[in-house]
Amino acid sequence: MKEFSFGESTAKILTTTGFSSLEGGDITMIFIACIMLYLAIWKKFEPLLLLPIGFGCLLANIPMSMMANTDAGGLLNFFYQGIKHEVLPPLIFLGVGALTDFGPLLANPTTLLLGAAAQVGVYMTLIGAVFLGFNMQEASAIGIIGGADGPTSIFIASKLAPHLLAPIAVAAYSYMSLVPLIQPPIMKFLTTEKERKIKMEQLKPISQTVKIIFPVIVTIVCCLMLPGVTPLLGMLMLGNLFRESGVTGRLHETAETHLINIVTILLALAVGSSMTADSFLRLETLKIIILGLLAFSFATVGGVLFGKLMCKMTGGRVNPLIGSAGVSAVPMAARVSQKVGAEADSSNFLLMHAMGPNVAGVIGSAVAAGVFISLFGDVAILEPHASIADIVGSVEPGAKAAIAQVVGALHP
Amino acid sequence: MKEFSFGESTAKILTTTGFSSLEGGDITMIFIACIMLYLAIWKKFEPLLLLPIGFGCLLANIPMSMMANTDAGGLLNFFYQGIKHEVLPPLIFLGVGALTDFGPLLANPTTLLLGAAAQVGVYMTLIGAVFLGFNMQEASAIGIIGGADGPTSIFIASKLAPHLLAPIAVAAYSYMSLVPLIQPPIMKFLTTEKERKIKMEQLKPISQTVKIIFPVIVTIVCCLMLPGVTPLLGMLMLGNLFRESGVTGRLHETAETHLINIVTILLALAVGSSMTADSFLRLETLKIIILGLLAFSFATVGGVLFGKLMCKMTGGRVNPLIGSAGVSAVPMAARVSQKVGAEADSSNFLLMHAMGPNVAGVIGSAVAAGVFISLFGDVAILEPHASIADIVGSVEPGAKAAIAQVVGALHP
Amino acid sequence: MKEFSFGESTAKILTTTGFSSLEGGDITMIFIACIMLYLAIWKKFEPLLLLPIGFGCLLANIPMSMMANTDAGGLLNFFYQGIKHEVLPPLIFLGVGALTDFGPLLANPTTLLLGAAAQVGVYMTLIGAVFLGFNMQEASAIGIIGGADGPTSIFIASKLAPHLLAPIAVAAYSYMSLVPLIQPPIMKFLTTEKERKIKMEQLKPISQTVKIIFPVIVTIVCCLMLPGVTPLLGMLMLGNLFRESGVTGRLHETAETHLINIVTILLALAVGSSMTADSFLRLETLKIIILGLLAFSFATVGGVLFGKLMCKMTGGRVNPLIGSAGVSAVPMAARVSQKVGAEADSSNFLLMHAMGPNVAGVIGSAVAAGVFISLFGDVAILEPHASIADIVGSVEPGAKAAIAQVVGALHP
Amino acid sequence: MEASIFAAVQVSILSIAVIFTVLTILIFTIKLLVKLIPYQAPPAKPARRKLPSSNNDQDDHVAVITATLSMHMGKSPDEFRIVNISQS
Amino acid sequence: MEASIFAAVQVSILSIAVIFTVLTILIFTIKLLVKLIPYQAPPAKPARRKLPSSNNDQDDHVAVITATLSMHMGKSPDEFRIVNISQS
Amino acid sequence: MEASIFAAVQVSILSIAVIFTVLTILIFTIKLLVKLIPYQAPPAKPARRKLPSSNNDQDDHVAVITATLSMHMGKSPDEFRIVNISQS
Ligand code: NA
Ligand code: NA
Ligand code: NA
Repeated sequence: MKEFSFGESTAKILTTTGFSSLEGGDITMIFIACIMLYLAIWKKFEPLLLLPIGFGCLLANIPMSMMANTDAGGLLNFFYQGIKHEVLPPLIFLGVGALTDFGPLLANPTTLLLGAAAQVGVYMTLIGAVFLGFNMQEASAIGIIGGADGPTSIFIASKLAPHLLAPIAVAAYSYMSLVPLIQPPIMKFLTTEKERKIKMEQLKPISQTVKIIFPVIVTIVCCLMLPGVTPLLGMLMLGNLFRESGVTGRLHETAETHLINIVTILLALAVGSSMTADSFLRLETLKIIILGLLAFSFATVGGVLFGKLMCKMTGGRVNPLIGSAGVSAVPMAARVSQKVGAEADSSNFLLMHAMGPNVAGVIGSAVAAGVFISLFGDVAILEPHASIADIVGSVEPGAKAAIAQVVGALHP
Repeated sequence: MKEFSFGESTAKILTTTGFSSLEGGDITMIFIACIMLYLAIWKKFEPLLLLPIGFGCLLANIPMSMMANTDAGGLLNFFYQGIKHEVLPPLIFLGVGALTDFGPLLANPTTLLLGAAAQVGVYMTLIGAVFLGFNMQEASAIGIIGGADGPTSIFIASKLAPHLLAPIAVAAYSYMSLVPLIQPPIMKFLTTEKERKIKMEQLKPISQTVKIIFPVIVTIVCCLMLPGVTPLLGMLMLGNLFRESGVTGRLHETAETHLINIVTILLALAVGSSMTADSFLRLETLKIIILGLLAFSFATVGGVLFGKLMCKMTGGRVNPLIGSAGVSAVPMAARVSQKVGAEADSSNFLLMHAMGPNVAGVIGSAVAAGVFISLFGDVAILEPHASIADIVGSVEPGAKAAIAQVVGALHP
Repeated sequence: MKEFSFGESTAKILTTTGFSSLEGGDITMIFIACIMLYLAIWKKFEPLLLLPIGFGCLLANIPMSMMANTDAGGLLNFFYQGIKHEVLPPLIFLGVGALTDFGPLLANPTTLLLGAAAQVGVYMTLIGAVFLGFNMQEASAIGIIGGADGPTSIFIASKLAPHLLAPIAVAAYSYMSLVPLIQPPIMKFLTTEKERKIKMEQLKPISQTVKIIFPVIVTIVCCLMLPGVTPLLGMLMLGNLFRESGVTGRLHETAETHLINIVTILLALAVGSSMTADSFLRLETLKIIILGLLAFSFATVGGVLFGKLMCKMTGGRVNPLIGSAGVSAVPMAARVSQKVGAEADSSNFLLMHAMGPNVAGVIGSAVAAGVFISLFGDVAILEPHASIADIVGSVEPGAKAAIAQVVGALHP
Repeated sequence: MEASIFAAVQVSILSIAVIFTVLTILIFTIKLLVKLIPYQAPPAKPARRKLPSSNNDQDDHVAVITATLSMHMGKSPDEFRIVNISQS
Repeated sequence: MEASIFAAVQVSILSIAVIFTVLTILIFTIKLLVKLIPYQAPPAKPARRKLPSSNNDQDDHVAVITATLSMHMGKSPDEFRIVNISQS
Repeated sequence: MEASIFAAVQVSILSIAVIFTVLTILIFTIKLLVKLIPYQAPPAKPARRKLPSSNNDQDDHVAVITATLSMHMGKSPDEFRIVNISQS
């Protein structure tokens, strides 16, 4: 400021307006952000996530605002660390667990298989993605969209293909909102009128003790077999234990309200901040959008077909319509099962029966994620948290080797 | 502890009491802290902020307590990182946006000009501060006190003049509480009895759609023109979108209650921790206190005079008293307009009319902050967050150069 | 993934299951975790802490889950930073302060001495621990279990003996739940029937002004004398000031509900994550468990005996049973006093009288902690928070010296 | 000194000009917006409140029904405290 | 390209096999659990609900108060909503 | 070993002495404080509670609703308390 001049200052203000470096890509992305806000607000597409994602995208694409996830030191870059270090998705799952009633699943545990069958969408998509030229890690992250689980998709994407985080998250949440549109035609196409009219017998009540032991069992069984998914599944089950134990009311209430809300705000803004023109306006994004639709459709197909199989094997005591709920997207997919069932026979109440595969789908996707982490995730590359990073460990390879060499030379 | 002795231990305890290194400055600061607590509790001066600021000041000035903002590794130093990295003020603004109804502003958008006019206080103070020997960055940070917006003041101070953070924050919040004392005499001096009696016509209702689009428009228009203010203004508008969209009730509730409360506790303690004897007991502080009073007064003058202009230009349909509300200090300044108006004519209800310029003042100050950032803020010097800092980037210049040299030598 | 093969992949999945590296220690720890969950849920042993601690322990001991506190980059390692940097315990104390009514203590300030006398348990245990071979820092951290204050124990353990954090925390919370079992026999053994029947006169009401000034006074007096305890005691008193001031309702509500709940979840998971087989399945743990029981018992003895002394000195106006409440464990210990008193004379209401020493015990333990920090805590070794760490300061000593040498050589 | 004050005055004038420019643009945008999307009296129940989750209508219905039931069952509300009533 | 698709198919088959294995183990564990700990009709008041704060009693209170208020304030119960009651 | 136990005993005695010193100082400070500022029966409505925010307008609404409720439920207004009303 030593040599202040009116002209120079005016110039500085003009050159530091966003307009000075506004490019086509930015304008397109701002437009896309507005579309997301429109879908969130007026079409009610998962508004709790799409609204802050869209707004984060808007902020990130204002030139020189330093709000993109890559702007070191920026506000949204700070929130983005919570995705990069895999802290926020598990905290969301803590809240999801606190909100979820696994009772219907426990009353009919076989429906877990429907949650497994719906994962077929994940693998059809994976194959499709490899076909379209993505490598295996990328294809896995894209496939998980078929799991219809936002936090799981974000967790896996940030682990296996962070450069695809934005389109994967957007596709996951968009299609989740489209479940009521995507699923019914597929369900009707694959089932007969008679099958859709099948009434299922009432669920048996479940002991509270079983409900309490369940999350512990799931944690031990699944996490022992697929340790990579522990942050997600462990937190989901802890949240559920808060809920069912009956002795941690305070923690349960916080986990399912203000904690999950705070984390949602940070997570969604961070996802939005990764939607920069550079990373989003690519052919890959288009492919992912198409593959995502494929993923949801095939997941539905997988669930319904397996439902038909179960129908056959139980002598017609399972309505195949509950299979589509196996995609998770709780509780929307279960409502779709209810609605399609009621269309065939207005006295057919499938909602509670569909809740079993519905929550099973959450576990199924987490397990699928765990398999991917076992196969492709190199746990050794977990980035240490800042406060414990020793310098030799946090530097780019070149500098790291150089410093190690110096240190070695001086301290033989 | 190998060589423990009774005498030595007693000596150690005695030498590690705060008394052993208590100096006059500490005592003075503890006294000042108690005055702040008194003002917060018994005089109700912005207690939500002054109470924790005062308590943070108390803790920071207990010798050897490691609670000053400069004590690396201390508790309040940890919270202080949230100010230094410019995370906490935007989160406060998220809550403020969630709490603010921009309806009255939308019903009478011209009142935005009153919010602009009140910024004249910022610039009178800036000139005064330069006159008293502050440099331009410091003067800007001091001037922003006239914006009557705590988070904006803290944001700008931590960016342009972090060594003046404590007195600026204290002045901003203290004078904000004094609005009902500072403004009325100025308002009465500048207006005629007849002007004060002017009744304004009822505000038109505003479509909810407009209320929803408004925050998006403000973000695009203002942040594109002044990108530096995006963290503040963007978060303010996101909070407002949570409020008005009607589809993000959970996030809205959290943003306006527990999230803003948690952030307020951390922010206020961190501000208090910066009030050490070294940084606060200086002539500069006295100057800032005086300039702050000037800032508030001139902001009021600016608002009222522009109100008179608008009164003239609209043929007497605008009561100039609503101009003073342009300083922001929501909703106190609007209540002052109401009160002074009712004194002149007890049937005169200016409150809702004054809410327009009142919330306009928040936007006005943010825009003023944006101009300062454009002029004096070097975005390139944003400190990267720890987890992404590469070592070569986070070291003091000397060591940095040295290491770079070593690395270069070894990896040519 | 270049050279993918079915056999290799199957092998990879098999070798990355937790089973592949499951050892006896892990199984034992998982079993211990389940016992903790059992105690928390069905025996209601401090469930708000033992449940998440037990679950954290469960997660940490699933091989390859990267959930132990030592797994750099893992989720629970991230939360563990909050203990290591001494941030979480003070935040818990903020909530505790917001929840605590110091009125009964103010009405009968002499009961502070009972809170002091109960600390005798700390020192008997310290001596016992040294006898069993622990060094002085370790013995101090173990002794603090007798203070019956979880956050204080965790704070001191993480400062003086971080390798003993897990058993100390577990012992502290377990015995706290056993207060109703541990204390009554000791109380009955040490008092006569006549003493137990003593009725105390009603507490005088206390001016709200005194209640407001009290936390400020405690902070100034205690923290000046023992600065090391400022993070704990200062936050406790700030929380209480939020409560009593009557002007910070929002902050008070947040501090005592969602903020303390969030911090509890993080803290307890982090403590659980430190319960790895390596650190927990040691002879030391057994010793600490035994010493912890000793600590609680001697604290009770100390409190009751001092109660008898006060009874004598006041000519029988103090019921010695309130002395045992001096161990803190609010409000359980006070309820035990009430119950044992009512057993002797069913018209004897000691609850409010016992609340005085009860909350005094919290202050007493904090002061005891402060003495330990003064004696053994080297404040200079506080680890700086990441964002301000210069590289030369955060490296292991060897590398540090080496780099310093290089830097020195190049920049003479 | 004088030079720096002159600079300060220049900064002030420039800044005020920018502020008025930005806010004037905003004013015209808002006016346009309000003109394009005029307020319409709510057809039935416009843009309802935004409280935490839950479907309000249901709650009300449930409330009414339960109230009738409880009244007929002779249940009386004991000591209670209304913490929060929100008007829609 | 073909090689990688073949690999993808292999990964898929392997993964689905793992998923079904894991979930089948889980199913049998649950079935065992439910068999070992059968549901028993609650003796008095069984494991009550766990909604955010609030308990069922509250809902009743809310209902009663809503009804009372609406009756005596001449308002439809739709016009306001009692969100939360805390017992003192 | 014996030496370290002796040290431990010394630490203990020293610490207990410090604790009693600190707390005794605190006791006298409190006693002085209570003497200087004695309790006075509340003149009208003493030190009210500290619940979330609330503003003046609300107080009026709260008052009106409290009155209505108490009138028609035949209860004293002291038996329940409306803390918060939020208008949309
Ligand atoms: Na799923
Ligand atoms: Na302002
Ligand atoms: Na204690």
